[in-house]
Amino acid sequence: MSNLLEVKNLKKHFPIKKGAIFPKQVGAVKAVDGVSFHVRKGETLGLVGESGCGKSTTGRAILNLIQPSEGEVIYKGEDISHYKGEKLRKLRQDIQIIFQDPYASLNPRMTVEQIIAEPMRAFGTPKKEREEKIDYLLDVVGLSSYHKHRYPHEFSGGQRQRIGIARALTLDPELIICDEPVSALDVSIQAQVINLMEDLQKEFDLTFIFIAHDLSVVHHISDRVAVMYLGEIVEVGEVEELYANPKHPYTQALLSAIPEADPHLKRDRMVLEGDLPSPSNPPAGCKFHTRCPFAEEICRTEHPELKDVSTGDHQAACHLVKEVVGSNG
Amino acid sequence: MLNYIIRRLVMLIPVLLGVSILTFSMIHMIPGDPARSMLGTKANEKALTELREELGLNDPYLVQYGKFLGDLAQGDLGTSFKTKAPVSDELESRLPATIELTLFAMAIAMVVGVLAGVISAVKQYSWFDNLSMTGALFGVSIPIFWLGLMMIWLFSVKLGWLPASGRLSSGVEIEAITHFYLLDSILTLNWSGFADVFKHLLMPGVALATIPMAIIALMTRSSMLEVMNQDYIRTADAKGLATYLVVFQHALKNAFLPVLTVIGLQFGFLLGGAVLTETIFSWPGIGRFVLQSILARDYPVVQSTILVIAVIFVFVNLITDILYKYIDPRISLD
Amino acid sequence: MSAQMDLEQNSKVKAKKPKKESSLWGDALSRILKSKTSFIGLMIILLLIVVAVLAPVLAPYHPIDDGSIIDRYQPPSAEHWLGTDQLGRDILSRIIYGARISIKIGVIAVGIAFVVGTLLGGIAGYIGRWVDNVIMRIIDIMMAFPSILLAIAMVAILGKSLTNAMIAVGIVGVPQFARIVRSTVLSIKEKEFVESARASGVKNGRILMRHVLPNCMAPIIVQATLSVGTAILDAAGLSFLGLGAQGATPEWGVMLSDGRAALQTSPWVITFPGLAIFLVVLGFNLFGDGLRDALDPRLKQ
Amino acid sequence: MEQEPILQVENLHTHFFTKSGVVKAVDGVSFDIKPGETLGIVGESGSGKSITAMSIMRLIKDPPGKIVDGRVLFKGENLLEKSKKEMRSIRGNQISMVFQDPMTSLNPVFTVEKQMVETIQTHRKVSKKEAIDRAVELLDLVGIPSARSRLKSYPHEFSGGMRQRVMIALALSCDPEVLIADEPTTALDVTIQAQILELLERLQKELGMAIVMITHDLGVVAEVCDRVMVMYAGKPVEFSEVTELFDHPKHPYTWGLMSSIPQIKNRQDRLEAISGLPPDLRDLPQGCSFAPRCKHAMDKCHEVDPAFREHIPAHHVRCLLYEEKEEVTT
Amino acid sequence: ACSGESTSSENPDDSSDQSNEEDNSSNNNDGNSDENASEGSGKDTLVFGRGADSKQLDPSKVTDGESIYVTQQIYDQLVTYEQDSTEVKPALATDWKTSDDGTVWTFTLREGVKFHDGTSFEAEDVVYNFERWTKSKDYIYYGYMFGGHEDGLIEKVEAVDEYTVKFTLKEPNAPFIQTLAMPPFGIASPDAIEKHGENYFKNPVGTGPFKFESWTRGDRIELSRNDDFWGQKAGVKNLTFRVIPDNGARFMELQSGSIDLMLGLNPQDLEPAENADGLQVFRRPSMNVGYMAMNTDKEGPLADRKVRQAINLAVDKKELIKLFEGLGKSAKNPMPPSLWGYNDDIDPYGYDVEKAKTLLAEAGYGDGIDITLYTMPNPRPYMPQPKVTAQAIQQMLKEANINVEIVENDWETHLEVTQNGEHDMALLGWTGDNGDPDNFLYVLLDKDNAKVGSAGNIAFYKNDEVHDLLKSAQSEMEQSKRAEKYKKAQEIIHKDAPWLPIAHTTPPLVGKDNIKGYVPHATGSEKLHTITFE
Ligand SMILES: Nc1ncnc2c1ncn2[C@@H]1O[C@H](COP(=O)(O)OP(=O)(O)OP(=O)(O)O)[C@@H](O)[C@H]1O
Ligand SMILES: Nc1ncnc2c1ncn2[C@@H]1O[C@H](COP(=O)(O)OP(=O)(O)OP(=O)(O)O)[C@@H](O)[C@H]1O
Ligand SMILES: [Mg+2]
Ligand SMILES: [Mg+2]
Repeated sequence: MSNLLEVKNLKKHFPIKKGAIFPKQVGAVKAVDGVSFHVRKGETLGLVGESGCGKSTTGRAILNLIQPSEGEVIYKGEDISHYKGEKLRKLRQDIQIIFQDPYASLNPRMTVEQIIAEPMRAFGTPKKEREEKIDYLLDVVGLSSYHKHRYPHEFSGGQRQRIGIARALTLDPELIICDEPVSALDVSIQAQVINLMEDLQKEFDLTFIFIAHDLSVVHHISDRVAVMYLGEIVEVGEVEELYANPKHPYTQALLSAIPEADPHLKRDRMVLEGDLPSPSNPPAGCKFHTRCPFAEEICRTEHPELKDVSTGDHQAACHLVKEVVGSNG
Repeated sequence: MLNYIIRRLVMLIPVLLGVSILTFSMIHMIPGDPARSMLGTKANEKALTELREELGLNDPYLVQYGKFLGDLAQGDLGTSFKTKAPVSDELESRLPATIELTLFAMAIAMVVGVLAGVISAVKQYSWFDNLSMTGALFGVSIPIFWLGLMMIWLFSVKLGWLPASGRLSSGVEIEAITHFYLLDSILTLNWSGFADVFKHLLMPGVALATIPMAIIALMTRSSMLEVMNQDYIRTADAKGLATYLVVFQHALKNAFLPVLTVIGLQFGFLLGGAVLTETIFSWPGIGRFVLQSILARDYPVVQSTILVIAVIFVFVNLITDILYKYIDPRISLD
Repeated sequence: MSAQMDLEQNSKVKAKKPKKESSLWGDALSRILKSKTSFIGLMIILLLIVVAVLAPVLAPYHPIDDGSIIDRYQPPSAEHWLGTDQLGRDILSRIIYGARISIKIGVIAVGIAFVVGTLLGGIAGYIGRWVDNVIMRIIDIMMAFPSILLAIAMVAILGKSLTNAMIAVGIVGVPQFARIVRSTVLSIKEKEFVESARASGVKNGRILMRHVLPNCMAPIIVQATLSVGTAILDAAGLSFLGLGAQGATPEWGVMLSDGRAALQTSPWVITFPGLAIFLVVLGFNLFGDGLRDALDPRLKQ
Repeated sequence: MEQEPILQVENLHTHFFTKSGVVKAVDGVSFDIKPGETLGIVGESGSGKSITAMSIMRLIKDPPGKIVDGRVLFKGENLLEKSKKEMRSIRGNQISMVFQDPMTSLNPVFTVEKQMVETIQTHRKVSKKEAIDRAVELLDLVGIPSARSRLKSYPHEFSGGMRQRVMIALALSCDPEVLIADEPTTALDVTIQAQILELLERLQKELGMAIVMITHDLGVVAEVCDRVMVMYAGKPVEFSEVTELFDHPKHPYTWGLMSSIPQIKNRQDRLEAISGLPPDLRDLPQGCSFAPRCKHAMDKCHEVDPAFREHIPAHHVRCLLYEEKEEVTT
Repeated sequence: ACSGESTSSENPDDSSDQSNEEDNSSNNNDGNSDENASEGSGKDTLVFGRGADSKQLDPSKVTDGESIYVTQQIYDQLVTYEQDSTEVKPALATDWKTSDDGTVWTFTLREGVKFHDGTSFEAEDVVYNFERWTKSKDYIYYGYMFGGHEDGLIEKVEAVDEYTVKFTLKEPNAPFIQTLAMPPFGIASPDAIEKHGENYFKNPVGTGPFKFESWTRGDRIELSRNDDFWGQKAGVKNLTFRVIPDNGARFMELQSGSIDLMLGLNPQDLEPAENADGLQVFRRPSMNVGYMAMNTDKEGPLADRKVRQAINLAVDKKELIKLFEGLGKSAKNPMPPSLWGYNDDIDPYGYDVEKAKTLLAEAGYGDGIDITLYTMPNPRPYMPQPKVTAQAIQQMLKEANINVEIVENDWETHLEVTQNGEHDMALLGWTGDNGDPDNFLYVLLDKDNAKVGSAGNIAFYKNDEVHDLLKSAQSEMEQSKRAEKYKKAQEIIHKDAPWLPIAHTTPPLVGKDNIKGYVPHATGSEKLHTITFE
C-alpha cells in the first residue's frame, strides 16, 4: 500500500503573549511537538490520547487550518504545509474534516441544503449538479430529501453529525480527518454513526484519520492506531498488534484503564498517578516520565525516539523497550 | 497586585491623553469666539483682539495644547475665561457636589437594584418579580428630566415634603472639610445639618438613580437566574446549606461579576447624566457647569473638567477591575 | 439570501414556504408574539408608526400654525383633548406630529451608530492584530468621555439642530455597537462552522458575509432595538437642554423644555409629552427585551 | 444481602410542566439499595437518571419540576414528606451527591477550604479549626497530596481529576450513608476515570456506604456495580444483579445497548446499532416507549405499556416478551 | 392652581434661633416638625434667590448683573443713585464741584469711613482704585465707560488732601457723574487687594453695608452685616445669595419658604405670585428695551422702509405683550419712559394688517416675503420668553404674508451672528447702564455703532441726521437742551422704523410679605441694607 499522507516532524507551538500594549512572547504551548506518521490509502488511522494532548491540533495542522510551526505534511508526494491562497483552497477538495461538536459545526443560519451546497458552490459546481448531489448525499447519510430545507437546530445530534458527514463528502475527498465525530453522541446513536462511516469508507474508498479518546471506538474502526501523549506520538502500530501487545507504558496504562463491559473480568488496573502535565511547560526527557511507574534515570534526561518494537508495523518511543530491527515499512 | 495597578495606571496615560486631545480639538472646533462670549453685548473690535491675544487664542493650536499639558503637569488646571478664576477653584465645591450626588445615586441604585434583582430571581414569576421587573422596564424608559420635574411637582409643590433645589437650606451651616456635605455633617456631628443634606439629596439622587437602578436590577436578575442554574449551586443545595447562604453567598457572589461591570460603566454615565439632573434640581455641581462652559467656549474649564471626569471614570473602572479580581479568583491580573 | 431568490424564481416551490420560515427569525417572531410584554412593545411601536404616518389625518390641528396666544394654556377639554401650550397650540396634535420626529431620531441616530459601530467592530474583530488595537483604543477613549458631554460638545460643534442632535446621539452610540459586534465576531470567528467553511474552500469574503456576519446579527439587532429607546431619550434630553430640535418643532423634548416654565400652573403641558416619550421608549425596550429572549441561543433548543 | 435496604424508591414520578407540554422525566422508577452496596443506573442521555437522583435529594426546581407521585424511603422514612429544613439536614449529611462535571460543580469564587468547612459546619457542631482538620483528613483520604496547603486554593487551580476528588471529599465530609454519584467520571479522561473509580471502590470498602452510581458506560457498571437498573425514557426497563444482567440481559433495549458498544475483546465487524432516536418525553408513543425502535416489537407492544415485573427472581424487566412466555433468550 | 401657601408671616412671636431656619416649608409638612419654631420678625437672614452665580466678586472686572448685584452690597461708589430714581446723590463723596469748562471734577470725601478689613478710607484709596483700573484690559467697564485704558477720558486722578480727590478729564463729558455712580466703580480696600493678590476676586473688601463671608461656587454666597457702615446699618444680620437656575424651581423655593426674595419669575407664575398669601411682588422700574431689529443694511425687503413699517403694523403688540404676563409695557421708542428725554408724543404704529399688506404691495412685495428671525434661547431681563416671542411674531406676520423662519442660537452665538449682520431680523434688548439717554440711542442706533462684527446697532441703521443730533447731545452739558435733541432723534427713528420696539419690562421680584423697606432700582442693582423683616 502506498502512503497517501506522510507527516514529518510536525510541530505547532502557540505563543503565549503578555502585555496589552506591547505584547511579547513569554512562552509557547507546545500543542504538537514533533509528530511523524503516515497514512495509507484506504485505511483508517486512529489517533488517541488524553484531552489536550494535541490530537485536534494535529488534525487542523494537516489541513492547514492552522499554520504548522514546523515540519512537513506530504500529501501525494507534495509538501502541502506551506500552501497558501488559491493553492490551499484547491487542496480542500481532497482533504476534508468532520468536527466533534455537531451543534457548533453547522451554520445555524443556513438550511441543510445550503450547508451541503456550500463547498460545491465554492468550487463552482453547476446548480443542477449540486441539487442532484445533495439529494444523493442526503440519501447516503440516511436523511430524506425533505430535510434539506430545514435548519440545523431542528435536528438531533446524530442527524447533525450526518449532515456534517454529507458536507464533507460533497467534494469527493480522498482523506477525511474525523475529529472525535462520535464522542458527543449517545451510545446508541454513536453506533449508528460509526456504522455509517464504515459503510461510506467502503463505498467511496475513503481514507480516514480518526481522532478519538474512546479506545474501544478506535479499536473498532481503525486499521492502525497512533497514541499521543503531550504533543508527541508515543506508540503507533497495527490495531490488533498494538492492543494485544502494547509496548509503551502509557499505552499499557491507557488500555488497562478502559472499563470492560464484562463483570466477570476482574483484573489489575494499572492506574497512573497524577495528571497530564502542561504542554506549555512539558517535562524534560521522556515527557511521560512524571507519571510512568517504570521511569528510570535516562527517562528524565533523554528524549526517546520512535523505534520499531516488534516485527509487525509497530513503533514506540520508550527507552525501556527493546528495539526490534528488521521489520518492514 | 501593586504591579498590576501600576501597569494599569501607565496604560491610562494614552487613554487620558486621547481624551484630552479629543476634548481639545472638539472644543476648538466649536464655532464662535470665546473672547466675544466674554465681552458680550459690549464687545468692540479692539477689545476683542486684545482679549484674544491675552488669552493666547492667537497661538497655534499645538502651542495652546502644549501649554495646557505643561500647566497640567504642574497641577495647574488653567484659568476660566469666563470668570477669570482658576479652574481648580471653580471645581473645589462643584466636583464634590457632583461626586456626592453620583455616589448617593449609585448607592441607592446598587442597594435597591441588587436586592430587587436577587429577590426577583429567587422568586421568579412571583408578583414581586413581575412588579419589580415592570418597574425596571419603566425605569429604563422614563426620561429622567421628566421624572425629575414630576417629582418636584409632587413632592415639592404639591406635598411640600422635599426641597426642590440645591444642596443645603439657607442658614444651615456645614463646616466644609471634604465638601461632601453628608460626610462633613457626620464628621462635625451636625445632625440637623445631616438631615437637611439628606433631604436635599433624596430627590435628585432618586431621579439620577432610576436608570442604573433599573439596569442593575435587570442585570442582577438575569445573572442570578443564570447562576442559579449552575452546577455549583446545585452542589451547594446538595450540601444542605441554608437557602440564604446559597442565594446571598454562593449565587450572588458569582452573579455579581457582570453586575459589577455594569456598575462601573453606569458610574460613568451617572457622572455625565448629572448634567440633566443638576439642571433640573439646581444642583451646584460639575455637570451644569461643564454644559455652560461648553456653550460659552470656556476652553480651560471644559478641557480640565472633562479630563477630571475622565480620570474619575477610568479610575472607577480600574477599581471595578480590581474588585472583579477580588471577587473572581480565576481572573489573573497579569 | 440565495435560497430566497431561488424561491422567487420558482413559484411552484412556494408550497414549501412554511417549512422554510421555521427559521430562527420565524421562531423568534412567534416567540415574541407569544410573550405578553414583547407583544405590547410591538404594538406600541406599530402604533407609533401608524400615528406618524397618519399624522395629518389624525391630528385635529396643525402642530405649528394653528393656535393663537389667546388660547394659551388651556387645560384639557373636548376641544383640545390634551390642552394647549404656551402659544395656544394643540398639544395632542403636536404629540402626534412628534411621533414622526421620534421615528426619525430612532432611524437616523441608531442607523449611524449601527453602521459605524458594526463596521468598526467588524473590522476590529475580523482583522484583529494592530487594527483591532487601534480601533479599540479609540473606542476606549470615546467610552472614557462622558457620553452626554460628548453629545453636547458635538452639537456645539455642528450647531444646534435636531439633525445634529441625532448625529451626536448616533456617534455616542458607536462604541457600544462596536464592542458588541467585535466580541460577537471574535466568538463566531472561532466557531467550528466557520472553520468548516474554510476547510471546504469557501473564500474569505464569503465566509465573512455568509457565515460570520449573519450569525452576529441577533445581538446587534437586539442592541439596535434597545438603542432606539435610548436614542429617543438622549435626543429628548438634548432638546430639553435646548441643544436639539429648535423653535416651533413639535419635538417632545422641546415641548417638555418649553412647557417647563408652566410646571406649576399648567402641568399638562409637560405631562403629556413626557408620557409620550416614556411610552415609546418603553415600547422599544419591551420589544428589544423580548427579541433578546427570543433570539437567545440558549433557548433555541 | 439479608440487610434491610437503606434507601427505597417506590414508583417515583417527576414531571416538568413546561410551556410546550409535560415532560415526564421520571415516570415510575422503583429500586432499592442496601448498605455497602453499589447500585448502577444506566441509560441514554435524557432517560431520567439525573432527575431520579435529584428527586431523591429533593433538588428539583419547582417550578417547572414537580415530584408528582411515589415515595423515597430513607431508613424507612419518606423523604418526600420531610420539611425543607429536615431535608437540608439530610442532604450532604446522610445522603450526599457527586456530580458529573467537576469543572463546574465547585463554586469558582470560594476556596476549597471555605466550601468544605461550610459543609462540615452546616451539619456538625464543630469549631472552624476542627472543621479544617477534618477537611485536611478528607483531602488526604481522597489522595490529594499536601492537603493542608492546598486548602487555600481555588477550584480553578486544580486539575479536573483533582477537582473530582475534592467533590468526593466534600460529599464524604459528613460520613454519608448513601452517596449518589451522577456520572462522576464522564467528563474525565480514561486514565483519570480509572483513578476515580479506584478511589470510589476503596472508599466504599473503608467507609461502607451505599453508592448509587449513575453512568451511561456499561463498562463502568460492569466494573463497580453490584446491581444495575437500566432506564429508558424515564422508566426502568431492567433491574438485576450485574452478572445476571450481563450474562442474561432480558430487555431488547439492554441487548441493543450492549451490542452498540464496540468491544475490544471480540471485535465485531459491524455494530448492532439501535435504530431511530429516543422518544420525546413530552409526547411518548402509546404502549411501550421502546417499541418504535425495538426489533422484536409485536403489535401489542404499540398498545400496551408493560409492567415492571420480577419475571425471574431478583430480575425485573419491563417487556411484553416475558409477559406470557418466559422462554425467550438471547 | 397654586399650593404654595407657605411661610408664616403672621407669627409675630420672637423666638429666633440661628440653627432653626432650615425649612420653612414645614407648615405644609404633616406636622412632623420640631424645627420650625422661629419665623417672623426674629428672622435675621435674608436669602435672595437668583438664576446664576457671580463670576467674580470684584465688580471692576465683571459685566454680569449677577456679580454686580452682590458686590453692590459690599462696595460703595463715590456717588450713588437715589433709591427711586437715577438722580445722583452723595455716597463716599459728600460733595463735588465741576470746573467751568467741565473737565475738572473735585470730590470731597466722607470722613470716618472704614473698609471691612479695618483700614480707613481716604483720598489715596480712590486714586489707587482708579489707577488700578487703568492698568489692565480686565477692568472691562472702566474701558467701556471711559474709553480705553491709557488714552481714556480720565486724564488723571489726584489726591489733593486726605479727603479731597481731583479728576481731570480730557474733554467735557455730560454723563460723567452718572457714570461714577455705576456699581463697577466701587472702591475697594487697597490693603486687601495687595494682600490677596490673584485671589482678591473671591475675598472682596469694600466699605458697603455687608461684609463678605463665604462663597460656594454655583451654590451660594454669604454676607454679613457691616456694623461699622457709615450709613444706615443693614436691617438683617446675614444676607445669602442662592443660585437656583430654573425660574420655576426658584419660585417653588420661595413658596416653600427656603428663600425670601427672588429675581426672575416665569411670566406664568406672576399671577400665582400675586394671589398667593404671604407673598408680595415688587416691580423694578424699567430701564431697558426689548426689540426686534431689522437689518437695514442687507439687500432685500428690509432695506425698504415701507416693509419695516409694514412689519411694525402687522404685529399686534397688545397680544404680544401678553407673553410678558403683565411684566412689561409695550414699547414705542428705543428708550424707556423712565428716562428723561423720552418722547411720549410719538404715535405708535398700531395693529393694521391691511395697511401692512398695502405697504408691502407698494414696496413690490405683494406676494409676500420670506425672512429669517434670529433669536436666543434663554430669557433675558427685557424679554422673558424670547423663543415664544419669536414664535408669536412668526404667527402674526404670517397673516401679512410674511413667512418667518426662526433661527435660534445660543446666547454667545446669537450676539456674534447678529453683530456680524447675518440676520434679517433679530430679537435683542438692552439694559441701561447709567440712566442717560445717550446710553440707549447712541449705543443702539447711531451709525458709529453699526460696524459689522462689533455692532451695538444690529439694525445697521445709518442716518446722518440722527448721528449729528446724538453727537452734539454728548458734548452739551445742559440737560434740557440735550433732551430736545433726543426727542427729535426718536421721531426720525420712529419713521425709519429700523426696529420693532417690543417692550420695556418691569422685571418682577417676588418676596415674602414680611419683607419691608425693599425698593428695587431701575439700574438693576440696589443695596439691600434697607430691608427688614416685619
Ligand atoms: N489556539 C490555541 N492557542 C493556544 N493554545 C491552544 C490553542 N489551541 C489549542 N491549544 C492548546 O493546545 C493543546 C492541545 O490542544 P488540542 O485541542 O489539540 O487537544 P486535543 O487532544 O484535541 O484535546 P481534546 O481531546 O480535549 O479535544 C491544549 O493544551 C490546548 O490548550
Ligand atoms: N428543567 C427541566 N425542564 C424540562 N425538562 C427537563 C428539565 N430538566 C430535565 N428535563 C428533561 O428531563 C429528562 C431527563 O433528564 P436527566 O437529566 O435526568 O437525563 P439523564 O439521564 O441524566 O441524561 P444525561 O446522561 O444527559 O445526564 C430529559 O429529557 C430532560 O430534557
Ligand atoms: Mg480535540
Ligand atoms: Mg444526567
